[in-house]
Amino acid sequence: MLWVGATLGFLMLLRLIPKIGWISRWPLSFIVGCTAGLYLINYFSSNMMRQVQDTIMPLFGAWLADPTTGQTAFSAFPAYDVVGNVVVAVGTFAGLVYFFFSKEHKGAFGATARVGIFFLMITFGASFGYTVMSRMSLLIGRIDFLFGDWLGMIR
Amino acid sequence: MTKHQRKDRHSRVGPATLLITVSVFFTASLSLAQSEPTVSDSVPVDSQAVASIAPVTSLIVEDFKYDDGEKLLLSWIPSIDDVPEVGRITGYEVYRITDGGEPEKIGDLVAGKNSYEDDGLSRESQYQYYVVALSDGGSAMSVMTAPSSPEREWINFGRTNLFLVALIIGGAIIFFIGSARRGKKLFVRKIAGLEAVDEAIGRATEMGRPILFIPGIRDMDDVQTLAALTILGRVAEQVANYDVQIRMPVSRSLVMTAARETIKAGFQTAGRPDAYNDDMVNYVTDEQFGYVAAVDGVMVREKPATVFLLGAFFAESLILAETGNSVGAIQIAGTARPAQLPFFVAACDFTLIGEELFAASAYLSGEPKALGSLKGQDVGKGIAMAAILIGVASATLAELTGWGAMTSLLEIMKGLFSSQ
Amino acid sequence: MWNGHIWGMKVHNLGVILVLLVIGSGLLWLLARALRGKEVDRRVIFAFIFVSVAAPLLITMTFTFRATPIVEAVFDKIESLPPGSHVLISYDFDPAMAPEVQPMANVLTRHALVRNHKVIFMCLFATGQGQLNVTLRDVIAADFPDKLDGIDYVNLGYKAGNEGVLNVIVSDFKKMFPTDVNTVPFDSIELLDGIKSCKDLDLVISIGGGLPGLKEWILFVGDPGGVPTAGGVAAVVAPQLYPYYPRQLLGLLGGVKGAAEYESHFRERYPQFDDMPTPAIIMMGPQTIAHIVIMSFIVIGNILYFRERRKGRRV
Amino acid sequence: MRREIPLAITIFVGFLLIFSVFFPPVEDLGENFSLFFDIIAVFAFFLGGGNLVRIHGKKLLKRKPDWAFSIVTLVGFFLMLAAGLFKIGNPGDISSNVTAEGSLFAIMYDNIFKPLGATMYALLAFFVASASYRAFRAKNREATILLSAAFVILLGSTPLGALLTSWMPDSLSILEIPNLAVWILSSPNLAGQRAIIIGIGLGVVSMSLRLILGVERSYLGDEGA
Repeated sequence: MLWVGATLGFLMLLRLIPKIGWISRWPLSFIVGCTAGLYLINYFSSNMMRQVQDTIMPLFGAWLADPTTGQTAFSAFPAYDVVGNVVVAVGTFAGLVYFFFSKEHKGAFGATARVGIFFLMITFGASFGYTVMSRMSLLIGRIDFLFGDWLGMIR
Repeated sequence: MTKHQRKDRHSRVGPATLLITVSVFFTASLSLAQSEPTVSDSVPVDSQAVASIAPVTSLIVEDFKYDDGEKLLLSWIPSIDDVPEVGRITGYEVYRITDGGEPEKIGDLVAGKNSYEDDGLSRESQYQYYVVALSDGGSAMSVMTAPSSPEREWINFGRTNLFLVALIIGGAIIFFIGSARRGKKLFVRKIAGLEAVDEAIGRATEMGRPILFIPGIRDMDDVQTLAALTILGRVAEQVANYDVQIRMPVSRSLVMTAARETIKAGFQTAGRPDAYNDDMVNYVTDEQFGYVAAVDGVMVREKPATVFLLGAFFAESLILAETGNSVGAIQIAGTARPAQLPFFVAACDFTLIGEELFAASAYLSGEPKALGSLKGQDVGKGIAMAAILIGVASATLAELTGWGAMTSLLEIMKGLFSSQ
Repeated sequence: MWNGHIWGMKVHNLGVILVLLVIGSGLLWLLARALRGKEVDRRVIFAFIFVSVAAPLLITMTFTFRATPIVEAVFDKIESLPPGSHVLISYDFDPAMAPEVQPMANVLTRHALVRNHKVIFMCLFATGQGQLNVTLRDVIAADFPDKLDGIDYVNLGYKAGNEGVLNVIVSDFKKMFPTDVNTVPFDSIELLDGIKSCKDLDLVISIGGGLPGLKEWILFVGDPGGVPTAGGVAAVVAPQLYPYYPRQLLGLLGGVKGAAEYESHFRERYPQFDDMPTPAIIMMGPQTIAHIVIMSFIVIGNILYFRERRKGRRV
Repeated sequence: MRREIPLAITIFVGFLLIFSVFFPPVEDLGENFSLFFDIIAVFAFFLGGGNLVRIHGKKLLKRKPDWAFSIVTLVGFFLMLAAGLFKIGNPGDISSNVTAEGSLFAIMYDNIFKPLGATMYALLAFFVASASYRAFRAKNREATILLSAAFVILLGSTPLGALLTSWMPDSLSILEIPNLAVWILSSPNLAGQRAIIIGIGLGVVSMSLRLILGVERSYLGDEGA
């Protein structure tokens, strides 16, 4: 099977001969077709299907089995979990409303989209916080190397 | 009690489990019965082990579902001596006999395991298995399974849901592309970052400075790079119209080739194929930070009026965006990598968030066909939103009230979006 | 020498106060300028952040940390697996990322070995091999001299191919790793007896922060193979992994903080390692200062912004 | 023909790969693609590397501004290439690993390439600092929310955060900053991430279909030559 790749690779080099350079579009279109086809299902199942499935959950409580008696009884989630669940469900929904293209962001729809943006901003804020942490660690590591391993000033 | 310890309260599960267990026993004994004449008489049992531990029981072999005929699935009921904490069983060994040959050890498992997946088999061969339970004092061997071979399945029914949902959404996209082609008017809301593209290119014209287009640092096998190139196609048209310079240092050779074709096509659409030259795009290096250094150099020396940062970006996003900002460029950024978005949001003038990056080229082209695909995408979002709404409601109601109807609705919703 | 407590941290010398003074007065100067509506040059900011990171490195500050549930989940998993379980640790990072994640790799290896698990090492980054050697030297050679290569742990080394490697080893290890890093054939390594694919492992841990990384392990190995997957990542990618926790991702160490929590927790449970190196805990000192400085920058920047805006309105 | 054949190729392999997911006998096609891709990328490098040499060579010969830097680029390029290709200084014969210890390649890689990369990477901390001073401003409600979330996370990941709210009674422990930080990560952040991820999933489907169906075809170049 490797010869297929080698042939396509060779066609790529035909670009160097201006007259038949257009043949190099074949491997290019092969790559584009493959990437598009491969990612379509991949992204669809792991991004869309999986995430939607994970968002489906009871908000307030569940029937639980008592470990000692084996009896099941309804137990409400602690308020903390309830708030968390509601926030996840509402936030995901509102976020999707923000990405909606075929409706103007006006009225109730616009208000929901605004809520969606707020959630996106919290997400970005969290990312930012963690990134700062990462980048500072990096610099600490580098300076530690300069002063410690290299100049021998620390420890 | 935490969420994870929750159990299903529905009493019908009890008998159901029982039923399944019984039927497993039944099929197991049936398959053993079938193989009785050839196997069960000759079950070799380690003599000294008889006294010490019991072997595993109900060993069954099944074809692994929905593969190309390379796998068999073994399952058994662990030895009755396999009790956690007491720990008389130290582990299991799985043996395989291929086409009646010599037994070969294929698996070495810790105590408590009750299944094994044997991969890399051939459809032409017959395989038999037995499992040896190990203890410090000795070992006990199970019965041997009847010869079986893996089967090839042509269709993966485990992914029926995935296929159906993908078909609906893909179908919707294709439908709307088709209906747009037939001339139906489609509305798409304004996307701020994209409204600014024309203005940004115009600004470069006024200032007489170049436009810099960075398509991320990944290769053509990343969809984000493809998205960046589709946007480049539209940008190139405008660039040709306005007659500005475009500079595009790239970090992959294939991207260089594809970008040249894209810009060339854009120039031709604008009716100025003669203005195009290959030097607009140049390859720098595959190495992430080497590339960043080069792009920063271009920014500082040539002071572009407009910078596009579209595609897959990693740590370098902030270095590029901050440098671009320091030379006073208008910056339009977009990526589907959430970690880099906050920096683009902060340091750039306009940011395309995730999905907007993929929608951008359709939006910019204004072509009805392309806009139709955005409509189809919205159908997908509608399905996701409806599923979340119905799913969460049914899950909550099912738990609160215990209605059978709600429970089944929940099962349907969960099942529909399970994608293996 | 003065030995007191500030902010719940043990202060070993006066240097801390000195450092805090220098940084504090610098921040006050910036604040004063901001209140007068004057910006400072980028280079001043650069110099300032350098000093605030470098100065605390010269002194020692130690803190204790309580493990958050997501970190504890990893700890509990390693703790609860029966001895002899197969734990794979993949080094998916390069030297540049090492300050953040090397401490995690080291403490996780130490924990797995002290529990007598069989540890399989590999890398998806070419330069991960060098980082793996650091663990072999600093953890195994130093603290577990009686653990044997091939019996208690094995080093499979690096394989090129990114996600492709994962795609293969989820069903067949030997196809990708015919030998270990010392060219010992796969079949003759005692530890790998009965290990055919990732599905036969009891726990998979990926340490990294780039691509491929933990997310790829979840998507290509953990999910399709049904293997418990955990990991340690650079803080920058941690927020993106929360959607996978706890269903697809067992637990997660995020950044230096996660590593420091794990080190603290491990030391509590295994007092015999009380004097083990705890690079993450030590790093949290300068890290804390750096965070405070960054937050102050944001506040000062905003003061400047609001001043300018008000001025703009008046005109 | 110059656009039809490539379009046909795209449509064919695109749909083939989509459907391969559902048919076990051809399931491995995706793996083969990665292999083909790597091979094609290697061939393409001749174009990329050639372009690099051509551009810098031209710059050097015509003495364009900053031509001296081109010397550094070209020397670096050819030296590294030669070191790897001819295994200069390798302890073993020509079949030994490129990165074998003691080889010129390994020496240059470890002592020039790696530190330079790490230095660029560590520069990030400075850019983070200047960005927080300059760019993160509470311009509107959205930006304010972003900043507040970032603040809680930053505080929560230091012992200072725990100290600031340690006076709170146990009943309000949820509002302690470290716990609040964890809550932000596991609830609103999760919601935002999910919305983004689901959107990306759909965006990729739509864009891939546009590419496969040929609605988007600019990468195929112009109609003529």
